[in-house]
Amino acid sequence: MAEAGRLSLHVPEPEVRPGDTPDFSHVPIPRAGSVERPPVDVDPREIRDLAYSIIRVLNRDGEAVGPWAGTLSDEELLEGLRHMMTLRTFDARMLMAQRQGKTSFYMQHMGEEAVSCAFRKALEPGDMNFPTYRQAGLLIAGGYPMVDMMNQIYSNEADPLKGRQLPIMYSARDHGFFSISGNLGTQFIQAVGWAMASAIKNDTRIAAGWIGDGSTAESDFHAALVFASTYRAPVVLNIVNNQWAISTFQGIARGGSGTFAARGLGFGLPALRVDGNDYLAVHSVAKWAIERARRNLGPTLIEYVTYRVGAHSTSDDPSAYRPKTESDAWPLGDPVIRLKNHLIVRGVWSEERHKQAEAEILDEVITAQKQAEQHGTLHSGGKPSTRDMFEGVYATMPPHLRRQRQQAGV
Amino acid sequence: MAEAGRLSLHVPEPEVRPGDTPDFSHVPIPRAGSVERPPVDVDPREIRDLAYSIIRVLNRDGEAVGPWAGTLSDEELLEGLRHMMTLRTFDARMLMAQRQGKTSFYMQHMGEEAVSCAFRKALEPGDMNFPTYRQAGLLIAGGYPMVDMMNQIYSNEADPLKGRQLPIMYSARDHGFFSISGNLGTQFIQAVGWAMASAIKNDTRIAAGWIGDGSTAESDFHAALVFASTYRAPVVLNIVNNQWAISTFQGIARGGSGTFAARGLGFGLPALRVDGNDYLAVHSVAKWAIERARRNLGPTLIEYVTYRVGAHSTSDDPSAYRPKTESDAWPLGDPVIRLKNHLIVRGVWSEERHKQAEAEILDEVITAQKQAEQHGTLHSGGKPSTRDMFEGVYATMPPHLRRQRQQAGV
Amino acid sequence: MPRMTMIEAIRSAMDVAMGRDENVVVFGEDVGYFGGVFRCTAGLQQKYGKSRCFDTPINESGIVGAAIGMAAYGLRPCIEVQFADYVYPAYDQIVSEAARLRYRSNGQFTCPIVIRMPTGGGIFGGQTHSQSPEALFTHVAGLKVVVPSNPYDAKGLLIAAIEDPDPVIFLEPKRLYNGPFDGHYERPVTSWAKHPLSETPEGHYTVPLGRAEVRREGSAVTVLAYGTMVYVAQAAAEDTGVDAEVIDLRTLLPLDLDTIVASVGKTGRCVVVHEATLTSGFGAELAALVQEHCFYNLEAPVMRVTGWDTPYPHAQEWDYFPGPKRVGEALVQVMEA
Amino acid sequence: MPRMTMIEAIRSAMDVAMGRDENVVVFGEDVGYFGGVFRCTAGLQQKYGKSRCFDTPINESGIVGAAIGMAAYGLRPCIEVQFADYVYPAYDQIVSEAARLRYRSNGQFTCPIVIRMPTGGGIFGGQTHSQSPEALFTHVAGLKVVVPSNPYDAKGLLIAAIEDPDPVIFLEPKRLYNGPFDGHYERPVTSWAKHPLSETPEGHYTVPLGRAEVRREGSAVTVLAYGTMVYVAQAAAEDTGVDAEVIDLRTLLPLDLDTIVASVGKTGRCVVVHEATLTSGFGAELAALVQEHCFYNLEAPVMRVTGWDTPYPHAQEWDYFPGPKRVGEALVQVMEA
Ligand SMILES: Cc1ncc(C[n+]2csc(CCOP(=O)(O)OP(=O)(O)O)c2C)c(N)n1
Ligand SMILES: Cc1ncc(C[n+]2csc(CCOP(=O)(O)OP(=O)(O)O)c2C)c(N)n1
Ligand SMILES: [Mg+2]
Ligand SMILES: [Mg+2]
Repeated sequence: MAEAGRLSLHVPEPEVRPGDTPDFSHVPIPRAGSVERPPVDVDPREIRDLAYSIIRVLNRDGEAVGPWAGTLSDEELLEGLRHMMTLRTFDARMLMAQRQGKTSFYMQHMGEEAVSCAFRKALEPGDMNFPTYRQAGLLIAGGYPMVDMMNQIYSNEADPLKGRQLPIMYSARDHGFFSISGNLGTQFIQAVGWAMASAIKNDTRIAAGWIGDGSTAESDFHAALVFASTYRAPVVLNIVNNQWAISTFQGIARGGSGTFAARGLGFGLPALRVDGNDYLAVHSVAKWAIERARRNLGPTLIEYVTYRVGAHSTSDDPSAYRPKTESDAWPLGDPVIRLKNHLIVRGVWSEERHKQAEAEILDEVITAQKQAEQHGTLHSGGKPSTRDMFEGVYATMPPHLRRQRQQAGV
Repeated sequence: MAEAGRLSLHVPEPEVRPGDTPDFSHVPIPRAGSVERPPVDVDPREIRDLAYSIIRVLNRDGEAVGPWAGTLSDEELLEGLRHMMTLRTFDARMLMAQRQGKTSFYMQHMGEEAVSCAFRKALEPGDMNFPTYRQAGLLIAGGYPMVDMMNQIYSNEADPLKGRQLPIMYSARDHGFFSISGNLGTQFIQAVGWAMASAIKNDTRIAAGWIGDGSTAESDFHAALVFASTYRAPVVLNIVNNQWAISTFQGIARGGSGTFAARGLGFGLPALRVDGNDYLAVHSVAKWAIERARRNLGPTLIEYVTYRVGAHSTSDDPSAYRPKTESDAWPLGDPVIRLKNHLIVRGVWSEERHKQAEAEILDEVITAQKQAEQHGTLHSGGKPSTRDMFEGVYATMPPHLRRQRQQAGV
Repeated sequence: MPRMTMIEAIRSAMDVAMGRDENVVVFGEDVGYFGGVFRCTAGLQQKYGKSRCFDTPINESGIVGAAIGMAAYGLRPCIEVQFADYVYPAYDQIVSEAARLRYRSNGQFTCPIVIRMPTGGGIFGGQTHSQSPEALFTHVAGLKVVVPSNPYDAKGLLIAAIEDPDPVIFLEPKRLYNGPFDGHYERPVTSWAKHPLSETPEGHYTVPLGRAEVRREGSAVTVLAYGTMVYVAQAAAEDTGVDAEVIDLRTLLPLDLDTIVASVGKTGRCVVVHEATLTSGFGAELAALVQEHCFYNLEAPVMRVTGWDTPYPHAQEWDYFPGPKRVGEALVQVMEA
Repeated sequence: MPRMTMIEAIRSAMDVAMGRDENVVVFGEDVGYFGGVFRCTAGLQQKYGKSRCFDTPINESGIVGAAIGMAAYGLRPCIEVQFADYVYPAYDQIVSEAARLRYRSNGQFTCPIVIRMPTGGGIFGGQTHSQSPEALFTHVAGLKVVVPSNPYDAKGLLIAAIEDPDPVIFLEPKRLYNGPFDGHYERPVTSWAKHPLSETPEGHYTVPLGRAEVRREGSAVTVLAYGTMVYVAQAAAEDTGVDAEVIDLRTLLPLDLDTIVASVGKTGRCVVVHEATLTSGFGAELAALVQEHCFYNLEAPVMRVTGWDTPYPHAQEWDYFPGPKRVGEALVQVMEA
């Protein structure tokens, strides 16, 4: 410590590190159903407290309670469960494929499945997401073929992106999924721009931007909030707070602010925090914000409180920086199990049917995988050509690239 | 307008444009003395309302009232008045010099003199400012020689910056004045870095960052707030809201947020708004924030509400985008007149002594100007050499620059 | 045919493009109500409404990032960065996003945006109003880079750029806005009214991207130049009497290599001129290409006359600026080599 | 003498520098507790405390901007940008601020910072983990640019960079972190343990900035390379049998022109190799300089072998990467010219 009267640097630290016992008891978790649901045309100044609370629907007994419980039907919820289970199985298989050397890299969603799967179902056709690398649920829940995802991951001859992009950096325009950039934060402002364009054209389509807790520190987060606020762009700005940014705990990006949602208050935006492991809550809050945007009432900032159960990517090993058991201690539980339990309570699901569904889904994923692997994997079988590498830099290949392609002998 | 159910773009507009009658009646101006003064170690969450109010000390009758009235002595206030008057006279002379072709460019402070002059007097020796181009009061009130300022403006042979910098982009390390950058916003985060360094070294010196209302939209504003908040850097972050950014009214940068100060709330920072045309209020709020920083309690965000009476720069003509009479309608008055009146009310000043002081100051400035002009002006007399152009790019001139200097024949 | 200044021609290009295509939108700092600090967008907001021409917050990354999103939607944003010196905060959006969007999405999303910015020195603007950052863009695959030198080209190239399906960096030499400047700063400047290339059609036309133009025919040495330097090179040729062929590159990326090779094949000598700093400037690429493609024709090394490798100074502007004297000396020297 | 990998050598350089000078601080994304995604800073926080080595928010402009402020105060920040591909958000702070601070303040404020970043391809990192942006820095007056190719140099150059009074861009070829990679991706890789240049003293020493090193003597052709390409060039010489002299530039700015000119003076031929895209790459500057300074010695045009002018692809990595085959073909071709 510094002498009295001397300055010293404060560096935030997570409360536990490897070797310590995880403890989330200091994280205040409001009771499910306890947070009010304002009308979508509410004056943002009246709901500042929502940035410091957590909107939750599913209680411990698996019941959906309170004003945000929503109106999803049994079928819709069963479908939601299936989407999350599919994503989880997809992740498991692709992680394994990476370990088998079939691709170079993979990033999983374990623990965060509800966020992208539920959000997707609140959108309309034509709406556009600007996702990060951890929202593949938008594709799964949007009906994008798994085999195309795998073809991209394998960089094989059927890869829709011709082998040009790192695995999982999907692009699927027709499914409302913007080309993922590996650069953090850049797409948050692009989402705002897309939404502004829709407003300029008197369209009805809205945009959704996505960003991680760590990436809110990036400057383009600010650009997005400034532009969204100034032009009241029809955009939903989503922060997925999974507590970690690679090895860095969320306190480094959040600093002295109570929550990430609170960042929106300085821009006069409605800012909501929601239990990101609660499919119903995510869907309901997403609906609210999307309706706001569509009714030209402007942008909404949403923080999804969740937890990154797995490693950051296949290049990462979290046991070096957090206790292995931290995810078990995470107080918001597992999104798949919580929705499963709710459906059982609702009387439309059972442990058996769940097991059966697991088997079916594994089958589906494996079938897709076999299909994809017929087109090759990164280091074997069919692959995009060297010509593909030279094409698509511009709409028309300029002379210097033609010369280079020729030099390359293709 | 768009059809019902269709989106449309909202573009904020100032309420008046050339030809309209200026009207600031919608701007809420709290009574002087009405805003509480919390202890410096207050929990920022308890004073969020200060970001939406205006701390004022001088009332209409020229009295200093309320908890922020401060403790400045007659002598200190008289000195403050003199600084502001000097800055105004300096501006007038340099504007004229620019029109006479003695330099290429100038930027004035008319209406904003209190902000930098009063702030400077709240600092201690060794503290460091990271100013924009509109805080020359930091130099004037800090005792930096006017003739050196002029030498810089004239790019003459005595220019401390050797003719390398655009006029008014001063640098004066020994006076706690960091080299001004022409790039907006960049220095806000540098101020935070300097403050972090002071904390790392267990020093006692603090930093002050400066930024304009328009420039808060720049991304480095965000970087500064994130870093300041995370490391609780001993820095005072000053936003000078003079209502305009060249031709762009503050609503474009501010968007839906109530105030610029409110931007700090999302970072958990104490955020204060102050009457920027009230020397006593500025000084008192600055003192508060500087004490906070020095006691290692962390950063403070301050918004100075003021008005840019003059043109943006000598390249600008505001009559193209705002009513000529707008500045007369500005409800917070003129900082020089308000302090003058207060001193008269206090019984230590009079109209006559004011006139006399004006004459004295004009004399001083003209004397300095003559002295500076002996060293040359931009297009005549002594000038920095071509050698000066090649030097100082690196500590030691590398071979390629030596070669180039030789080619240039110097 | 009407005569226009560069500013008028640039404004007219946007006017024509906005009139023909509702998807063209124009925005930037001070661009809307006021019409831009150089007045290039004056009148457009009034004519096309606030949704199609508007002021933005001061955030260059935001301006470009929003434009990319709009382009992905289907608009054609033509945006202004107030000075090229202020483009760096947007560099990531340009390099990592705009330039690669078509490629990485395999054409699902494209990025037809134009980023206009005043560039170059000669106005005593000091280090933050004088820079020439073209080489920072020519290194980026996926971008096109254009530098017009006269009103006719400026309009035709800008319309072509707006209609181009890919992102274009459009650098406007601010020293040319009001008249052709030949670097003789001590002599009275001429206005565009007296220059043939200020004759600019009112309506729609394009000058295709990727084609250079010979501005002065000559047989002794080829001078490669763009922007303001085109006039400096011409002046240097006149001043020295060296029979230089002056090529105005107009588009730096993609480059019209054929025109260059044909000329150097004829002259056997080459001087490259630009305002930007020497090291890793675009002149390096030009010199490299010329020696690669014309090696056996070259009778002397390709010379570069450029800004020095220092930040752009204020007082020493005319020592820094590669004026007709320095270019002329190079012409003489390359002839003696 | 101990043998180190590049990673160990780089870590050791920071350790030594922090141990000798309390003003040296180290920070960046994941740099503190975890020790960096490539583990280059592992153990430093534990040894020197959280005030001198810490994690930062993910904001590259903030990291560099804060470092500039600290440097102005008197510290010597050595900071990490997680990948060179992510440096662009900080480009404004580097170009407009760090590079010009000494100049514009006439030495009142200086900016002794080092910005370390993993650079280059060869790890199937796709477009955002493979780029080589060195030319974007060599164009900027006020910066120094360093690219080490082996553990010994990496440590000595990094200490020299930290002790340098000016800002240094320190590019670490990530493909070399764990062993010298010669581009023969289909063969087993060797580790540093078997390479003489992994012998690295524990303590303090410097390798001066601005000096190139001949890695392979030869008389037929000079190859200018840096980073990973040094090994590729050596492999190409062995594979083809062309008696190439391979120069490892080590510092790109300021450049050791004397060593280059001496070599090309001897060989009369020159091939430039780099991973970055061709157009306006640093190879352009090298080719331009070589033809300027060695024109009358050159028997063939200076050839460039580089990454193609496309974004860095994922699947086609080995088609993109300028491997020993492409470099070898150039050696043969330049000998036949
Ligand atoms: C501009 C930029 N800087 C750094 C990185 C390296 N990086 C990739 S992911 C990551 C952490 C992001 O954390 P967060 O935003 O919380 O998202 P999460 O991975 O938790 O979903 C970092 C630092 C990057 N991709 N882009
Ligand atoms: C990065 C950058 N972008 C744009 C500019 C051009 N510019 C100079 S001053 C200015 C307006 C700044 O307004 P504000 O921050 O309100 O400060 P004020 O001039 O009112 O003091 C602009 C846009 C710049 N200098 N730097
Ligand atoms: Mg995260
Ligand atoms: Mg302002």
